[in-house]
Amino acid sequence: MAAKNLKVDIHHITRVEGHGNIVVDVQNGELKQCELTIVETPRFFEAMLRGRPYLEASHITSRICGICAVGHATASLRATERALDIEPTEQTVLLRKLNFHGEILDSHILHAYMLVAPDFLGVGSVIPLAKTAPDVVLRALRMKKLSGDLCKAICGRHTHPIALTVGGFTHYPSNDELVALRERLEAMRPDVDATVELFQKLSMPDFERDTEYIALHKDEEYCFIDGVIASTDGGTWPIKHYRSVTNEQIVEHSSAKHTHNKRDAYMVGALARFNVNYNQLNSKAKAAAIALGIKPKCTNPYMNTVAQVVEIVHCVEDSIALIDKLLARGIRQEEPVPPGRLSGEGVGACDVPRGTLFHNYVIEEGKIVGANCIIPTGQNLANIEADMRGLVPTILDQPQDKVAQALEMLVRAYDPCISCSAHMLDVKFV
Amino acid sequence: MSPKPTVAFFEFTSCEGCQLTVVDSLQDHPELLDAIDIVQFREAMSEKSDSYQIAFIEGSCTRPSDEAKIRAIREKAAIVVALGACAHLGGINAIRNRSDMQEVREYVYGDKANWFPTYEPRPISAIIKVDAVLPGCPIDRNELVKAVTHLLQGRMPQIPDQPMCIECKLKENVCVYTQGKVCLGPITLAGCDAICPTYGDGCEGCRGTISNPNFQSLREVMLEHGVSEEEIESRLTMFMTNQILAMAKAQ
Amino acid sequence: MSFRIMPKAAVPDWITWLRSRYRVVGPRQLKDQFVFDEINSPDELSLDYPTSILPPKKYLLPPTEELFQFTTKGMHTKASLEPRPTVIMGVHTCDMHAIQLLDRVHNTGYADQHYQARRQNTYLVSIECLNPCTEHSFCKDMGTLSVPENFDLHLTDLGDEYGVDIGSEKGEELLRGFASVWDPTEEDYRHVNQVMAEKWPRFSYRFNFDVTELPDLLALSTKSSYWNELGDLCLGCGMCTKVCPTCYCFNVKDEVDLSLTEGHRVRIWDSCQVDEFALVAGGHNFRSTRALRQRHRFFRKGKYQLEAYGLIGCVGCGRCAAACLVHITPVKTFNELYRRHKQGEAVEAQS
Amino acid sequence: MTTLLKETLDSQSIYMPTPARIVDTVELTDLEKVFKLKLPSGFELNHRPGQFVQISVLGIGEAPISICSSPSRSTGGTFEICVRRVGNVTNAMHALKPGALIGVRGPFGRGFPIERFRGKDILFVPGGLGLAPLRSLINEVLDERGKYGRIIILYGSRSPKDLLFQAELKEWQRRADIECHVTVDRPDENWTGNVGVITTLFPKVTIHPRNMVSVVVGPPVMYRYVLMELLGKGIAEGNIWFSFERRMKCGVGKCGHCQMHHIYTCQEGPAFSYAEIKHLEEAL
Ligand SMILES: Cc1cc2nc3c(=O)[nH]c(=O)nc-3n(C[C@H](O)[C@H](O)[C@H](O)COP(=O)(O)OP(=O)(O)OC[C@H]3O[C@@H](n4cnc5c(N)ncnc54)[C@H](O)[C@@H]3O)c2cc1C
Ligand code: SF4
Ligand code: SF4
Ligand code: SF4
Repeated sequence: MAAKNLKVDIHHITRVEGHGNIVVDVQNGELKQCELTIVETPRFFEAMLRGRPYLEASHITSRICGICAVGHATASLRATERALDIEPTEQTVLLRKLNFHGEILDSHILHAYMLVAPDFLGVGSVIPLAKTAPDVVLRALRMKKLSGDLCKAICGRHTHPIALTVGGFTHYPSNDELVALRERLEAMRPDVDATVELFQKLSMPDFERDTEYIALHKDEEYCFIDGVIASTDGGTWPIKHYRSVTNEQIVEHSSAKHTHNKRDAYMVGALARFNVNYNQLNSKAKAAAIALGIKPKCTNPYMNTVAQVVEIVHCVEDSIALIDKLLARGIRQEEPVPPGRLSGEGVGACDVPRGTLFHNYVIEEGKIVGANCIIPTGQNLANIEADMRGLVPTILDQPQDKVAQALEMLVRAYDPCISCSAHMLDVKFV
Repeated sequence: MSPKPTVAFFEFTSCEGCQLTVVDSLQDHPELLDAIDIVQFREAMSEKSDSYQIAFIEGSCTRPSDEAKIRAIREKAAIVVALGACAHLGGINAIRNRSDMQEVREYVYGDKANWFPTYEPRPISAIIKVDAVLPGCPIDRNELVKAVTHLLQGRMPQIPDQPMCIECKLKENVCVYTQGKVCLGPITLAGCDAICPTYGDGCEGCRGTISNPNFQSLREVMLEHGVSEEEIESRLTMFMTNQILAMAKAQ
Repeated sequence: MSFRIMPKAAVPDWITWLRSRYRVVGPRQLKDQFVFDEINSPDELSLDYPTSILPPKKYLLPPTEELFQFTTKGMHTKASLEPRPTVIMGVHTCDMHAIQLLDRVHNTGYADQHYQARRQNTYLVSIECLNPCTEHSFCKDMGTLSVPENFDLHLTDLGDEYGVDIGSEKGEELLRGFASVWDPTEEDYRHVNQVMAEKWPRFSYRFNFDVTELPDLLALSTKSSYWNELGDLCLGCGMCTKVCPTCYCFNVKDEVDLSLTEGHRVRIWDSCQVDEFALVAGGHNFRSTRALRQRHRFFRKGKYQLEAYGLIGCVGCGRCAAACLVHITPVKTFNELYRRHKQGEAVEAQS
Repeated sequence: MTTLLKETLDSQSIYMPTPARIVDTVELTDLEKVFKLKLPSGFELNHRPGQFVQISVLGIGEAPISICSSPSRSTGGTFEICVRRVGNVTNAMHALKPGALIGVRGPFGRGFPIERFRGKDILFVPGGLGLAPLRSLINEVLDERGKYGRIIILYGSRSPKDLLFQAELKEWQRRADIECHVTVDRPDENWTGNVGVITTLFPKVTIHPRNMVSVVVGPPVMYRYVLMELLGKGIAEGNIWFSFERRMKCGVGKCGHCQMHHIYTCQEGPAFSYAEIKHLEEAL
């Protein structure tokens, strides 16, 4: 490798959620510095929850992130329900899963089409694409609208859900609405196929780096809510032992904490789920994976977007199956399940679009007294930096702007959600 | 037609959900892209120009260093619109203003309490003059499209000074008070089509109040429905913390 | 006009039959309340309902109504005046009185063609109230407990069948060709008389004075301190005016597409209880306090409409009383004004 | 010739405006502009002084505006309005150039009962923009000057640059058969006239109350003070006339906004005598 000096300083990465900077400093071919800096202001959510009635927690924490608001709300509800000994009904579980699929679809479509695809199509955003490839943009908007409408029917709206509440729902979709959604999901299949075709054509940068992949897991289904924590390095942990997996650490250059489990870093998100839970994907999704040339265990982080496309296929099909189940049972106007106790501690976990999310609450007499939230992007930060350290030496021969672009694309592939990762709390429990 | 107005989006402390709602509104109104020229929108695009006529600012100001950035936007833009509750009211971020700032910092950072130069979250209007507001957490898509239409017509977006109950009744929702829930509808600015009561939950006041809210009478209503003083305070300080604190101070 | 009998068992068929010709709307259940809504299948119709959240007025004066469409360039305009022929089923007698008032309002002075068009295309099938619908209604005081003569058909529940009064040519039209109606027998007439006789005592008077005294009582109460008390209590939420069958004030708005070329002008229900109702450019508000706005509302209901249109502006449906979270009700308000008035007289007499 | 009102009534919807063309605009001040409008051929406005029209800018909205030209001078389907730029519709109007179309409905309201003024002395008291509706009446009276007694005009304005219709004002001040006095609240360096609120002009004129009609139009704050002055001079309550501004959405007595107690200002007004409204608390 030629001795070379290189400095990359990307201020506010674009097409990601929240503010982050990339700093790379190579002197005489030696990597001196390689960091992803989180410059988002801390949001103090855990502190804000203190003293609030437990019913408000999911409404407040959904405001951590506008993109995975349903995910935060669901993890929050699960934490509260476990703390207060509430067992949601089967209908609630089904509706929450369907709602969750809506969010996974919405977020993945946004990321794959509007944030990642422009890189491969040589444009700076989806806006010029509207002129050059209107069919692609309109397809993305169409698919996103259906995902949004799916959320809307169940919880009122995707960004900051309304009807999700502790123990159940405050509103139910009608049978007619579900039937209409099912029809639209079926009609969306050609768009899903076209999405697979599009990403078949985009060739992802060639970069492999093996790491530990962590996701929630259930034997019986491709898991997004509850389950156990599972690793490709082997081992499973109950959700309530999440701390022994995440091992949060404060690092100096970032307002978000880093995590590590068996190695120095691990990855969460669509690729991790794909690697951990491949067997649970439905057949259409598996077929799409073959078509897209991705198989477990895939160690190219750029393939995270491709794994998202596989999940799009899975979620569309599973949504149809879930609606069929709900229709067969018929929607019942259930009152939310009341708490079994008013004090306790609970952990809720979900695999949101960007990876595994944990909410942990301590509740006393119906009021939150302690809270901790561990966000996927926070868990990915150490792994992103490890990838950057691995990537930079392999592309040092390229001009600076190419290096910068490759790094930015790498970070973007993780679909980072920086505003939520800036949560910073020395967890205190009473 | 006159050339398209140039529009830029900025965010400070927020969840970026309002900007996502802007992206979402393209689903029903792709023609938005024909009507305006978006020149800066970090969340969704890499292209960037610093020459713009209309600036939409999302998020609240939570640290002294944001102030200069906000002022710079004001200097460049002819029209500044506050986008969403964080920018309009301080939003959910302002919940922490109920506690002493130093205490919050210590709770969060322990002995490193003074590491981060954050201060009490405040609306954008606390820093600069704001020409118009799109309230809500998140903003309402239809209201956004209407606001853009008004800007194209050369007038300021205006939110009618009407309470939520009006919209709620027009939707023939069953009033959530009759279902044992709390609602700030009678004092909250309408415009979201009473979406929370429509989905079975009481209004949380994310859009701020009408010009003459009758807080006193609403408190009585809540007490009558068995809501404790504590829960009342809690509900009133979900989005309106800054207003409630200002009222308490004035007394 | 004539009187017929329809067995209840035939009603579903009748509804289906009507639906093939008209849009049929009527009371249907929503959670534990009722709303007027389109009836898509006969089982959705609940003729035996207490009251509805919004009155059936919404089909004659929709909450948002397009007045005309326009193009901004060239100023081409087209009035929107093609309502769908609609049968409103199950209108209570108070709401029928309200419609009578709305008819007068919109036909007096400048006639409102939009209202007229809808009204002409509307078939009113009213129903006799045999029991007080809610704890809030006071129709007996307001004289709205029996149906005015504006119905097309009027139903009376006779147990297993409905007595059907045909009030108009349009009413005939709703039955023409429908086989399951027949002429009443002597027995049926006796039955009707009996039902009507039994109904009356079930309703009580709730005013402490006679309604004919109401306009004078109000005139004497212009300066009453009670308005200020109401003003302190009132939330200014406007619900009372949204649910009222005799409120018809509106705002007008233009809506255009994003290319600013085409649009329409709509009118939207407005409320005299909101701050900006009487605000003019320059910031002057001609009814600036909640107290004055409450007074205006009650004067309209109890006095102004009577003087302008010969019909009293409140029909005693009780919807506003049920909606108001701070329990401001016409019965309480009018009785309290009466009490204070009497008290004032007594004090005067003493001194 | 069809009158515009008849066209309005006969059209499918009373809420639908008729397109009129802006044939000329004159900027009077920074805020006020006069628009000369022409109705489609074959139409006449046929208004009375004191009446108003509803002016539409399609896509923005509608606003009630008084007709400021007198019937005697509004022929061939043309008439004038004077518009102050204060908000959405009025701003949009100011942006329109001659040749543009604008929507008109009306004329509405009952106007001033000019035949009852015949043979009497008339005291006009316009304040600010109030001169717009009064100009219609003043010019109508001046065009039949012989039918009236003394004509007195007391005009008050914020500052000299806010004075409306300055050419006509000069003409009125010049004419021997008109007593015209002007005052401003805030003079500039060139102002040599009276300074002070409008009531400071009253001492300048003698009034014979028995044969006097007074017409007062201006901002709401002005009415009470002028009224005291006029009553103090002994003018009969039925001979003191006002024009009222209220929020108006329809102009035809339906929308409810302009109600003062039971009275629809758009129908029974906007011109009222003091005798008619003195018992109405919401009027003054
Ligand atoms: C009988 C009458 C005659 C008038 N004559 C004139 C005149 O000759 N010249 C002139 O410049 N102005 C006149 N006005 C006032 C003029 O109508 C208002 O300034 C105008 O309606 C403001 O509309 P906008 O959309 O520009 O203002 P905005 O401030 O944008 O108005 C906001 C809202 O308030 C409503 N609104 C505010 N003020 C009034 C008002 N006074 N009446 C009705 N609606 C109102 C508007 O319709 C609008 O919906 C008159 C008003 C009345 C009632
Ligand atoms: S639910 Fe809330 S907004 Fe709706 S009527 Fe009741 S108080 Fe008003
Ligand atoms: S005022 Fe109240 S009781 Fe009377 S008609 Fe209206 S809603 Fe019914
Ligand atoms: S419903 Fe009650 S609180 Fe609301 S405006 Fe009417 S009187 Fe006031």
